[in-house]
Formats: sequence, structure tokens, C-alpha cells
Amino acid sequence: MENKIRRVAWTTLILLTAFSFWPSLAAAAEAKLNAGNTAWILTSTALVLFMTIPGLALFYGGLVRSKNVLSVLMQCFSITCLVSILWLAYAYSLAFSSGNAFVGGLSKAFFNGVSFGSMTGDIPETVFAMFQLTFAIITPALIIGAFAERMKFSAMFLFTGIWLTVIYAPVAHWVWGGGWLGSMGALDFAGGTVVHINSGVSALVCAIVLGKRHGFPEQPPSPHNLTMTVTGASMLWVGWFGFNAGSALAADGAAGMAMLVTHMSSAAAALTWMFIEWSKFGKPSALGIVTGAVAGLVGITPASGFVGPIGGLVIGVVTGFVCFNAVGIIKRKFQIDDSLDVFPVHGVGGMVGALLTGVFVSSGLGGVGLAEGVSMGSQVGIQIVSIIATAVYAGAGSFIILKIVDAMVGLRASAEDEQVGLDPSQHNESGYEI
Amino acid sequence: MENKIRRVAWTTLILLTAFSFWPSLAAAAEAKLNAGNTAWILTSTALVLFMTIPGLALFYGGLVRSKNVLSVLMQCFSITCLVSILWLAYAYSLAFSSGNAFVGGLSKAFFNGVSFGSMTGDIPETVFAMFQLTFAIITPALIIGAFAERMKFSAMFLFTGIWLTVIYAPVAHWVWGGGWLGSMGALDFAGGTVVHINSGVSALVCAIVLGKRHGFPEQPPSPHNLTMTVTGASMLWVGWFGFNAGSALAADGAAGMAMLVTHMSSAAAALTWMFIEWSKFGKPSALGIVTGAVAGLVGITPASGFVGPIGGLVIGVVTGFVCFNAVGIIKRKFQIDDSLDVFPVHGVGGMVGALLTGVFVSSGLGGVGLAEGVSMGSQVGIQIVSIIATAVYAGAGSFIILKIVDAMVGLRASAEDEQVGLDPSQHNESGYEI
Amino acid sequence: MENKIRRVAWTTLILLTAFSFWPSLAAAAEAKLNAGNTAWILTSTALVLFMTIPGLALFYGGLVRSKNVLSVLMQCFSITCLVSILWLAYAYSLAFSSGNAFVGGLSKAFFNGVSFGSMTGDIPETVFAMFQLTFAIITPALIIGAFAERMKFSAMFLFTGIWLTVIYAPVAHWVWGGGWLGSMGALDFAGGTVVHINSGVSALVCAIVLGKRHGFPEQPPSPHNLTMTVTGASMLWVGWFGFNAGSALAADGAAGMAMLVTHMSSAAAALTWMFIEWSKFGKPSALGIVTGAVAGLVGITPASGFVGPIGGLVIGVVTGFVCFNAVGIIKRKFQIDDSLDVFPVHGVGGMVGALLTGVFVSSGLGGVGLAEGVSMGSQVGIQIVSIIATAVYAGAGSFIILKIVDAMVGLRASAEDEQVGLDPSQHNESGYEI
Amino acid sequence: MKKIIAIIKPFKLDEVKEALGAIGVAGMTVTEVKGFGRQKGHTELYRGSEYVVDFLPKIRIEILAESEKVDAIAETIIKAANTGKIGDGKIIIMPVEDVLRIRTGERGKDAI
Amino acid sequence: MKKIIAIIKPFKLDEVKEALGAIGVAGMTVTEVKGFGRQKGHTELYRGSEYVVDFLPKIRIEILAESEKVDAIAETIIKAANTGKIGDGKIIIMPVEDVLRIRTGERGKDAI
Amino acid sequence: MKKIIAIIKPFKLDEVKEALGAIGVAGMTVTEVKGFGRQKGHTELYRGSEYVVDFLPKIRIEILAESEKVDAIAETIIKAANTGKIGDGKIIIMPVEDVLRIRTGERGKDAI
Ligand SMILES: Nc1ncnc2c1ncn2[C@@H]1O[C@H](COP(=O)(O)OP(=O)(O)O)[C@@H](O)[C@H]1O
Ligand SMILES: Nc1ncnc2c1ncn2[C@@H]1O[C@H](COP(=O)(O)OP(=O)(O)O)[C@@H](O)[C@H]1O
Ligand SMILES: Nc1ncnc2c1ncn2[C@@H]1O[C@H](COP(=O)(O)OP(=O)(O)O)[C@@H](O)[C@H]1O
Repeated sequence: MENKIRRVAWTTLILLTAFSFWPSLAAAAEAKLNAGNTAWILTSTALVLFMTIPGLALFYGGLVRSKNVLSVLMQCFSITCLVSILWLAYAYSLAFSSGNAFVGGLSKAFFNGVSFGSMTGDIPETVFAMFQLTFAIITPALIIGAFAERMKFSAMFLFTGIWLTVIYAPVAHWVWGGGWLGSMGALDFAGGTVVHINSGVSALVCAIVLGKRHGFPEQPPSPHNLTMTVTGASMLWVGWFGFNAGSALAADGAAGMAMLVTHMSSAAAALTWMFIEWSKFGKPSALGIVTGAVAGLVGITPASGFVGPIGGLVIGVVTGFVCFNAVGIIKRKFQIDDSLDVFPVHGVGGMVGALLTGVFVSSGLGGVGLAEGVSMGSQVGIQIVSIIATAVYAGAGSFIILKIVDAMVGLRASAEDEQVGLDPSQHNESGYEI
Repeated sequence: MENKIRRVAWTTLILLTAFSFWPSLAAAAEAKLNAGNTAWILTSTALVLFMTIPGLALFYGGLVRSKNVLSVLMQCFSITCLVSILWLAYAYSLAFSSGNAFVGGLSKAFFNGVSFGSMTGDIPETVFAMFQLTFAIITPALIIGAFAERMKFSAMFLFTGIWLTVIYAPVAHWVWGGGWLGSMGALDFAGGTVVHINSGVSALVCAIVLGKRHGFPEQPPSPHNLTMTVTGASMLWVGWFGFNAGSALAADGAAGMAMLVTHMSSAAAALTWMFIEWSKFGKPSALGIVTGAVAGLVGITPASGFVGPIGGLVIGVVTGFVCFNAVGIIKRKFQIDDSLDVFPVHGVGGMVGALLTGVFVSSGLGGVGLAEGVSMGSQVGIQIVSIIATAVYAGAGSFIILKIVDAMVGLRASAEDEQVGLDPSQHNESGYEI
Repeated sequence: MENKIRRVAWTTLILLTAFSFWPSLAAAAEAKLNAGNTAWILTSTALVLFMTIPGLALFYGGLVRSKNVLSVLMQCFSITCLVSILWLAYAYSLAFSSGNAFVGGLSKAFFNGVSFGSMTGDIPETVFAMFQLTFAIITPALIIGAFAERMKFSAMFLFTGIWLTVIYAPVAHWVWGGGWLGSMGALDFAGGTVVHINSGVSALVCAIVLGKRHGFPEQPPSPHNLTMTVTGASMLWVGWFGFNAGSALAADGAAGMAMLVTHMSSAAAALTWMFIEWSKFGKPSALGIVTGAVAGLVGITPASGFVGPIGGLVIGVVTGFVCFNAVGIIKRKFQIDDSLDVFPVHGVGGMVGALLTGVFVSSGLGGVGLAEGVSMGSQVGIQIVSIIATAVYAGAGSFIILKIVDAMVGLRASAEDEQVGLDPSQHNESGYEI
Repeated sequence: MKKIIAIIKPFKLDEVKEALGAIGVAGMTVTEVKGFGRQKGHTELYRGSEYVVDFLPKIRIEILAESEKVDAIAETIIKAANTGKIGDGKIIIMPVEDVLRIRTGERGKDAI
Repeated sequence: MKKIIAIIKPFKLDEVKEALGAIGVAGMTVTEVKGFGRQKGHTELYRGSEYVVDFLPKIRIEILAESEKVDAIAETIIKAANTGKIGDGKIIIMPVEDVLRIRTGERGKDAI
Repeated sequence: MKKIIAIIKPFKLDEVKEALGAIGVAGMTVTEVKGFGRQKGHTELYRGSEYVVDFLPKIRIEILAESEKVDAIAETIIKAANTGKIGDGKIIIMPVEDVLRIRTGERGKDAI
């Protein structure tokens, strides 16, 4: 039984890769549409879009001061729009059409050849492309947490456009589009490298290049509305079911197990964070528990289709613990003003998860099992290569993009604009008039 | 391939019409239930209800002053309840049971004959009826934006009940229930005429008949909570996936393409609006981008199952551009106090979309293709007829209903009630005590 | 036709019971996976989790004073996490594995034997277990409304853990896991007894044992943000589609009818509450209509898969009416400070629904029909037994648990902590800094 | 130099502001406050019960003015804010020892 | 005619209001403010770090009263608002030159 | 005994607070207010139209101080809150008759 499932999982992976390589062929084959699987991926697409707008927008928006809340919401929303149009124009093609080991081609630019009848596996290609788009949206949206409250809107917009093109699309191709990491056997079920390490490391570089906010680190952080943040975190959790269980591209046992381990990892990481705070400060906080939950969701992302319940539990506990400490190290030790802790939560959490995926995929630990002839050691090795490759590429690439954007329009809002707030200074608006 | 899809789309349309005409027969035929399709329409129903409560309620609620926020939420919520009960009692029957070209009959009043086993195509009739109900809910709920901050609750409630009965149910029948517009070949996949033109024109009439709010247009508008509005707009976007892709009544390639073009139109219209503001005022606003997104969603609604990616893109850009200008014309040129711009966004957006559907349905432009023997010119002609018919019927009908309701209970809250706010004056409550 | 459906419904019930009894056997049988059904239950799981976080959290959070809002959100969130881990560890096993008539065994502790390929009926067991987990989460989360604004976080946390173990898991086993109530023929489609009576009666006991808040009943209640409450109620409504229609464990006619009657009951109860207020006080309130809607959702829960549209309508009206009066009786007559009215809405609403299920299940009234050889009288008798058994067990059990927790850590926050607010005193945080 | 505090009904703010502008009052500082007085609080509904809420939302306007303008200002406010109904509010006139403009350091009436 | 300003802890508002009502104080105006003083701000948690928040929420009550009632009012407030712990707040007594009732135009003590 | 009211730009609060702390001002009470003056309100966008919003967010600081410290305090505030741009705000100095500490009942300068 387990064996069969493992085979199914691997076959899916291979098929997916194959379809991405020879998409016209795939369409030609006219695999029979599975309405159940299609229904679930349509739903998952809605869930993952929901993660960014309004989920992430609220999660982040509540953490900034009220004079900057609209700027955060606006950044999430405009990234959603911009990435969608670029996806249509060429980014989907770069990520998922046939190309080389590094990047896809332009054969599907402007969704050329993607018609009502095109299929990816047993779901319509339109559904696959939309589902993947929601991942391409949330990844740059995660980065904005690093430069919140001080980046110019124009710079953010330019950065996102370039970043999607030269960082996201290739990295997605490496792992899921038939590129070298996938071929090497790197396991990333739902985006530990592509989404979280990618955005987390880029975020760190952004935070360093943009520099600290006025008042950091003397002034205490002042989240203006934690109810908004808890609401956003809850939406992220629910939406993540689509993110991870949707990545099975089917409504089956793999999807079910992915949802289960996703949920358990989140719960475990949240409680881990809560108990650390409780024992360290005598009180557990709402922001703490939701941050832990998000960390747990990040950690399980690469592993979600590969590990069993115990794997989910352990990954949650470990990610919660490591991310808790990472936040402190970045903020207090290195005094880097990664405003909303994107690197310690997404970057570090993604790395922990990618590593542990190599361990808990083992059937002895309840996972689907390692591929034929691959030892745990070599799988972990492959995972490390994929972590390093993604981190280096994203980090160096983001640095160069930031320099280019700086030269073009300037990265930072003026000191006065920052002090008055980005809402009035960048958008001529204010969040509240209550 | 394209041909096959086109045939499927048309057959679906015809079948749908047929089933509405002879529902008992349809039930008798006992088409085999497709669980995948049913799963997707169950989900879509949840998504579309989510659009009204809380989506639209928040979108609108954030735009009014805080003393009126609960009145907006309450109106959305009570419309949801009232329309549901009327739907059960007779409105579903009027819209979707066998009748004449103008309106259905009462054979399904109180869901007579709708049992656990009744089918509409390959989904349960209960699911079809629930899905359609969520459309009947959001349509009058859209109208409240026109008379926000000044209409009596009792008048709003009465107006909605009568409007649903004599405007919505017949117009839905015309287009989707076997009525004359559908028979004529008018294309309205998900409600450009039935939902958006219908509500938009009625809204305009409401705004004119009720007259301006105290202080219009001298006082600047004062949205009390734009974070609420952005949240609501995000929910509308996500929910619209159910609205448009659900209108395929299946989890298939048509649904996938509908979701794709819906998303692209929204993104394109949002960016269009943003860039107009940016170039005109030097700054893009959060309210602007979300308003553009909603306009794009409206524009693609009638076209969603008929056009391809490029159609979606173009419809988005055009709708964004036209609606941006329409808002200014209504508000500044004609000085009509359509409080939350229902007509320029939904009415005008729906008209643009309905028109362009007749163009981009063409297979040459990536659509499913025009029906056999129908030229683009004649299809556009049919679309124009459907726009005019709906607009005239909704406009004249709404005017008469308003006059009747005015005679019965009076339309406007007293000047003092308006000044104090509708929350305390109509509901003995206040939104915030923070 | 009706007959067939009735058979299907009963068979489902029986199968479900059977599968719970002999799960390994069920897995061995390897029923063919139905992707459509699986898609819908995956979706339903997301919807029901969404009910607790953020739905219920916002619904409750808006009703407390702003100094306590995070404590409510935090309680909902931490219950979600705690219950999930206990579910994984042993609670799923206690509720749904083979055992005796009173409680299941530990054969599935730590999801032992629940693998990628395990099935429950035609959906993966992981999906079934996750779906059921979301019910186990919301039930104790409902209780917190009773002791809001005054219970220590530590006490709440301990109480929840013990309560889940000794109250929820057994009662779920009684009804759905192969226990004595299910065997007796008690009808509870989606949790009238297991969820609502169970939590409602426990809530009442909590309110009594903890005692009144400072200022009750002289000080008027002061919900700090009714927009939050209306938002939460809307999310509850939408999520409840997953709760009730998901309980069909399939995307079929039973699910469709369950969604329909759920919606109609909610709408009917909401309007009932609204009209009572309107006639009694001259004005209908937003809080009133949403409270009515929730009452209607509670009332239909046990009945949802068994009754037809008219049953839904009547159950809604009756529940709305009874709950309205119950709130007054508890608060003003008995002066019990059940802060957010958990007992009168969930306890009483659940009882009304459980009773009426025995009536409207009758095929003469549009239901699926009584089981062979069972008269309406005897079915109502069985329903009464299940109500009393659940109420007595939950009430007495909760009382004992509270006494134990009191001895361990003390139940109530100190008077000063209560006055300052639970947010600063329990969590070192404050909700808003606007 | 005096300070005039006016406590008015919220919806009268715009009218008062305009009326003051018309007589050349260039500046003011406004605070949202809650008022308690003879005007009875409104009733609020809460799940089938009515409660009286004591406090009413009011607007507090603070105006610095030269002594000789005080009467005109008070009169103007009364005219603009008056509805004739209980709860219209109060005007308070208080002595001020000095005023400074932060931007320039100017003192006294030059600072207003 | 005096103006009394009391800065108190928020949860004491109801008690103060009632106590003042008992001695016949019919009206007051209340503002939510943030206080800074000897009472140390509380610590807040933020993702694994503790921060001290300087400002504490306080309630500011403004009461107009005839001069002879001032002492009784101050005493009443002290009694009702006192917890004995640091941060209980202050009472400030200030001179007032005149008071007007907007509704009637009445001046002086008739206006209170 | 005097009361000093300073109306400043919101983002200057921290600097003012610190500067005052440095000269030994131990307490203050802060209110969020809206200001209206020579500084023109900013424009806001609303669906393709620009509107001028008259009122600007300001911070109002209330400080009780012994008379002899008033000048130092005013000077300190001016230094810290000054940006040289219009709208920097005002400082108002008002007489106070008495101050009481609620916790202890102390009066006068002991109460500050
Ligand atoms: N003694 C007082 N001290 C301070 N403020 C007062 C006093 N009396 C009334 N007010 C303020 O004036 C407002 C209006 O007073 P009220 O007695 O209700 O009516 P009126 O203004 O018609 O006399 C109150 O809401 C309160 O804000
Ligand atoms: N010099 C001052 N000027 C204005 N307000 C003050 C002053 N000192 C204290 N306050 C106000 O009084 C409150 C309580 O003062 P604090 O020094 O903390 O304790 P206590 O009232 O016991 O002396 C402060 O939070 C602040 O609002
Ligand atoms: N006459 C006045 N009375 C009370 N407050 C005033 C007055 N004039 C100005 N203010 C307050 O001071 C703030 C700044 O005043 P403004 O005239 O804009 O610039 P400046 O401080 O440079 O003179 C205003 O926003 C308002 O809050």
C-alpha cells in the first residue's frame, strides 16, 4: 500500500515535470479530465490567493503603525496585480515551459496555446497555471515585510517586477519546471525553497540594503492592530491547506496527508513558541502563538506531501524552536531591521523544513519513502545543495536588483515621508477616520 | 478541440435552459451525479455567499463614516436573509421554473418537488438552486451602495423585497431561465446583465430619487476605515472565482478558463486604474487600485466562460479605463450622489463587459467562438439589445418601486437621523467602542 | 426516489458507524477513492477551521471590551493548537477507534496505522480525521464565550485539555464513533448534541462556577467592535456550509440539501430575531440579526442531512424565537453572567434542533424519512434521551473539571487583572495602538 | 489672551468651523470626547435588552484668541452649534498667560 | 467658577462618575488620554522580546463647577479613584472666566 | 503652578518626551487631537478625485509644572518640536490654582 502511494507520488512528480517539458505534447495526449481533482485545485487556487489578499496583507498590516497600514495593504494588492499580468505575459512560460535546466522558454508567452482543452495531468492547464500563479504572487508579497514602513512604492513595484522575472521564474523552473534541482531529486513539495527560502533570503538582503527605520532599535515596535494580525494569521493557516494539500494536484490520499501534516506542524510550532514565551517571560502572547503557527506552516511546506503525522509533529516543534531564536538573533544580535521578521520566519523556517524533509521522507519515519537507491544521507545532501543554491541565487540577485532600482528611482522614502507615514506620503490616504 | 469546447459550452447553455423549462422531466431523467462538479458548485456557493457577507459588507462598510458602518453591514446581512426566504417561497420558481418568455411560474414555489434526488444537469438541483440564490442575494446588496448613509432601514427592506420579485426574478429568467434574452442568443455567462447592469442602473435611479446626502458635494468623502474596504475587495476577488468559474456548473476546462480570465481582467483593470491615478495625481491610492479590481471583475463577468486570456486582459484594461472616467462624470459632472459609485462601477462596467463579450467570444480572438451562423456584428447587436432591455426595465421598475415604498413608509431618514448617523438612529447601536 | 435517498442516508450512517468500529478492516477493503467527495471534504475541513479561526474568534472578540479582545482571539487560537495535538496523540482514537459503547480505544493513538492509503468510506482516512478534528476544535472554543473577560489563560488551557479528553471524545464516540447513542438510533447529522448541547451546557456550568464579571449586571454590556462581530458571524455562516454539508462526507444530494436547509434555517432565525426586536423595541439591531442567524445555524445542525426545505424553515423560526427568549431568561431572570450567551444560543438552540430533528425527519414533512419501524414518537423519545444524556454528562463533567483546575491553578484572574483587562494582564499585549 | 473651549454635538463641527472661519478665526484644535450631562444617553440594544448608555459623543474645540475677540467667537459658536435641544453643549472661557509659536518662538498674540 | 481636571485610571471611571453623581455633579466631559509619570509603563511582548511601553492609558475628566463645590468634588474623586498604588493620577483646579450654555445662551453658574 | 499645553506634530512626540525627560520633567498627559490652522490640510485621493482634508493629526501634551520651570520647559519643547515648517504648533501657558495627587492627597507642587 505504502509502496503504491510512494510510486504515485513519484510518478506525479515525474509527470508534472514531463508535462512542463513537453506541454504541447501533454495537451495533445488529452488526458481524461478528473472533475474531483479539478474541483480541489480550483478551490486551492482560491485558498492560496486568499492567503495573500487579504491574509498576508492583514497579517503584515496589523504589525505596522497605523500611518503605514495602507501602504502594506496596497503593496500586497499591487503585487497581486503586477505578478498576474507578468505571469500571463511571460513568467508562466519562463517557469513552466520547455527550456533548459536553468529557465524555461517563451513558447507559452501570453498563454500561447493554453486553451479551454489544454491539460496538465488530469486537470486543465488553465487551472494548473492559475494555481501556480498564486504561488508566484505570495512569494514577492512575503518580502515586503522586510522593508515595511520605509520603501518607496515605486521602488517596491519595480523591484517586484524584476525579481519575479529573474529570481522567481528561474527558481520555480529549477525545482518544479523541469530544471536542474528537480532533476537532481531535490524534494520540495509545496515551496520550501521556491517560496520561503527564496523570499526569506531576498528579504534579508532588502532589510540590510535599505537600512534601519528611524528609531530602530531603541523605539519599541508598535503593532497598531493585533486583531488584524491574528485574523491574517488565521487566514494564512486556512489558506495553507490549499497551498500544501493543493500541491498534490489531486484530491487524494496524498492531499489528505499533506493537509494533516500541515495542520499538525502549525499547531506544534505555535505551542512551542507559546511555551517558550510562557516559561521565559511568564506570559504567552497572541502575537507569539500566531508567529509560531506561521513558522510551523513554513517548515512543513517542502515536506508536506512526503512525510507522515509524526514527521509533521517533529518538524513543527523544531521549526517553532529554531525560528523563535532566529528572530532574536537577527533583531538583537545583528541589529538588522527586517521589520516583520521575514528572514527568521520564512528563510530560516524554510531551510529547517527543507532539511528535515530529507529525513522524514523516510518510510521508517512514516514518510512516503526515499527514492529507489537514495540514502537518507544523500537525500539530505541534495536538500542542502538546493537550500544553498536558492539562498545564494536569491541573495545575490536581490542585491543587484536593489542597486539597479536604487539607481533608477531611489529605494527609500525621504526621512520626512517616513515620519509622516507612507500612507499619506505615498498614497495620499489614511487608513482610519474613526 | 476548440470546436469541441465551443459545442460543450453551447450545449451546457442549452441544457441549462432546457432543464429550467422542464425541471420535473430533468429530475425524472436522473442524470448521473458528478461528484467533482458538485463539489465545485458547493464550494462556489460558499464563495459567492462569502462575497456578500462579509465581502461586500466590508467593502462598502469601510467607505462610509463610522456612524453608519453598522447600517451598511446590517443591510447586507438582512438582504441575505430576506432574499433567501423569498427565494425559497417563490423567487427561485419565478426565475427558474417553466413559465413564459418573460417570467417563470410558481410550480416550484416553496421548493415544491425539489428533493434529495432532484438533478439539474449532473449536479443536485438543491446545489443549483443554492448557487443561484447567492447571485440573487448579492444583486440587491450591491444597490445599497447608492443610498448609503441616508435611507431608512424599513424602506431599504421593503424595496429589496419588491425589487427581487419584480425585477431580479424576471430578468434572471430572461437570461438564464429560458426567457427571451437567452433564446435570442444573448451571452451572459455569470451575470453582466442579470447582476451588474441590473443593480447598477437601479442604483443610479435610487441615488437620484433619494437625493444627495447632507454636505454633498462640498464635504470630502470620508471613508472611515480603508483597511476594511481593502479587505472586502480582496474577499470579493477571491469569491468571484466561485461567481464566474462556478457558473460553468462544472469543474472543467471552461471553469478553469473562466477563473483565469476573471483573475487577469481584475489585475489588468486594477493596474489601469492605478496608473491613471499615478500619472494624474502623482500618487497611486489603495482605494483606487481596489476599485479598479472590482471594475475588472464586473467587466469580465458576462464574458468569463466565453473568452480567452487575451480577451480577459483587454476587457480588464478597457473596463478599468471606462469606469475610472464614469465615476468622475457621475459625481462631478452630473453631481449625482451615488454614494459608493455603484452605477459607474457595476452599471457601466457591466455594460462594457456585455458589449465586449460579443467581440471576444470570437474564436479568432481566443474565445469559444460565435454560435453557428452568427456574425460578430449580430452578436454585438444582441448584446446591445440585452443591455438596453435590462437597463430600461431595471431603471423604470426601480423608479416605480421607490415611489411605492416612499408612499408606504418614506424613503429617507430624517435630517437629524442622518446627521446623528444611521447606526444609532436606525439600529440603536454603534460600531465601535474602542 | 425519496426512498432510495433515504436508504442512502441510512446506509451512509451505518457504514460510517461500521467503519469507525472496524477501521483496519475498512482500510483493508480499500474502497475506491472518490475524488469529488474527497475534494468536498478537503474544502469542508478548510471551511470548518475557518469557522473557529478567524470566524468565532472575531464573532466573540468584537463583543468584549477592547482590553480583552486579544485574550479571546488567543484562546480560540490556542485551543485550535492544543486540540490538534491531543487529537493526533489520542483523542481521535478515543472518539473514532474501536472500543466499547462509551469510548473508543487507543489503537489509533498517534495516528497509528493512518497512512497515505487508509480510507474511511470512499475518502482518505486522513481527510476524515482532519474534518472531524475541526469539530473537536470549535466545540471547546465555543465555551470560552461563557467565561470571557475573567478567566485566567492557564486555567482555560488546562480546562480545555481535560474537557476534550473526558467530555468531547466520549460524547463524539457515543454518537458518531459507534457508541450507544448512535446505536440507539439518535439522529445528529452534524453535531447538535456532540457540539452544541455539549458546549452550551458546559458553558453554563462555567459561567456559574466562575461567577459574574465585575459590574454585572448593572453595567451595560459594551461590545467594543460590532463590525468585527458581524464579520465573524458572516464567516460562521459561510463556514457552516462545510460543517453541515460536509457532514454528508460526500458531494451529493444529501450535501446539497444539507446546505440548503442550513442556509434557510439561518435566514429564517435571523429574520425572526430581527422582527421580534423590531416590534418590541421599534428598531432592529445588527447584533440581533447576526445572533439570530447563529441560533438558526445551531438549530439546523443535528437536522441538516435529514430534513427538507420546509423543515429547515420551521426549525429556523422556532430556534430564533426560543433562543431570543432564552437569552433574556438566563441574563435577566437568573442573572447568570454567561458573557456571550453561549448556553441560550448553543445549548438551547441545540436542544430545540435535536428535538425537531425527530419530527422533521419524517418523509411526510419533507425529510429523508424515519428508519424502518420507528414512529415519530419514539424517534422524539430517542432524541430526548440523547439531549438529556449529553447535557447531564457535559454539565456534571465540566463542574468536576472546573473544581480540579481551580485547585491546580485557580480559575479566575485577580480583580485587578480583570479590571486592567486580560490582554495586558495575561498576555502583556494590547489589541490596538491606533 | 483667552482660551475658549466649546463642547458641541459632533455633526455641528463643520458648521461651527465655517462660521468661525467667516469671522477670521484661523486656527483651532479639536478633540473627540464623551459627554455626560442633562441630555440623557441614548438606549442601545444588546440581544433583546435595552441599555442606557450614559455617555454621548461630543466634540471639544479649543481656540486661542485675543481677549477682545472672545465675545464674538462665543456668539458665533452659539449661533452655529445651537439646535435648541438639550445637549447642545457649553462654552468655557479661560485665562491664558502666554502663547508661543513653536516654529518661530513668537509670543503672545503674534503667536496665534 | 472653576474647572477641575482629573486624570484617573480607566477602570475607575464608573466609580468616579457614580460618586460624583451622588454629590450632585450633573455633568462632565471625558477624554481618553495617555499618561506618562512615575508609574512605570508596562512591558509588552513582541516576538520573543520584552519592551517597556512608556505611556499608560488614562482617563481625563473635565468638570465645570462653582468655586464652593470644588473641594467636595476633589475629595470625592480622590475617594473614588484611589487605589493606593502609583499612577492613580492627578486633580487640577483651574480658574474659569465664564461659561455659556449653547442651547440657551445662559452664562455663569446658570450654564453649568 | 502652571499648566503648559503643547500642540505638536505627531512624529515629534518621542523627541519632545526625551528632551523633557532630560530636564527633569517627570510627567505629562498626551491626547490625540486634530489641528486646524495656517498649515493647509493635505490632499487625499478618493476614486479619481482629489479632496483637501482640513484637519491634520496633532498631539496635545499637557504638563503641570512649577512656575519657575515654565520657561525652560517651553524652550525645550520649542527646540525639540521645531521643524521650521508651518504647522509646528503652539505652546500655551495657563494659570493653575491647585494640583492634588489622588494616591496621597498631596497638594500643590508636592503633587506634581
Ligand atoms: N459640569 C460640566 N462640566 C464639564 N462638562 C459638562 C458639564 N456639564 C455638561 N458638560 C458637557 O456639556 C455637554 C452637554 O451638557 P448637557 O447638560 O447634556 O446639555 P446642555 O448643553 O443643553 O446643558 C455634556 O455632554 C458634557 O460634555
Ligand atoms: N507633570 C504632569 N503633568 C501632567 N500630567 C501628569 C504629570 N505628572 C503625572 N501626570 C499624569 O498623571 C498620571 C499619573 O502620574 P504618576 O506620576 O504615574 O503617578 P501618581 O499619580 O501616583 O503621582 C500620569 O500617567 C499622567 O497622565
Ligand atoms: N487659534 C488657535 N487656537 C487653538 N489651536 C490653534 C490655533 N491656531 C493653531 N492652533 C493649533 O496649532 C496647530 C498649528 O497651527 P498652524 O497655524 O497650522 O501653524 P503654526 O503652528 O506654524 O502657526 C494647528 O493645527 C492647531 O492644532
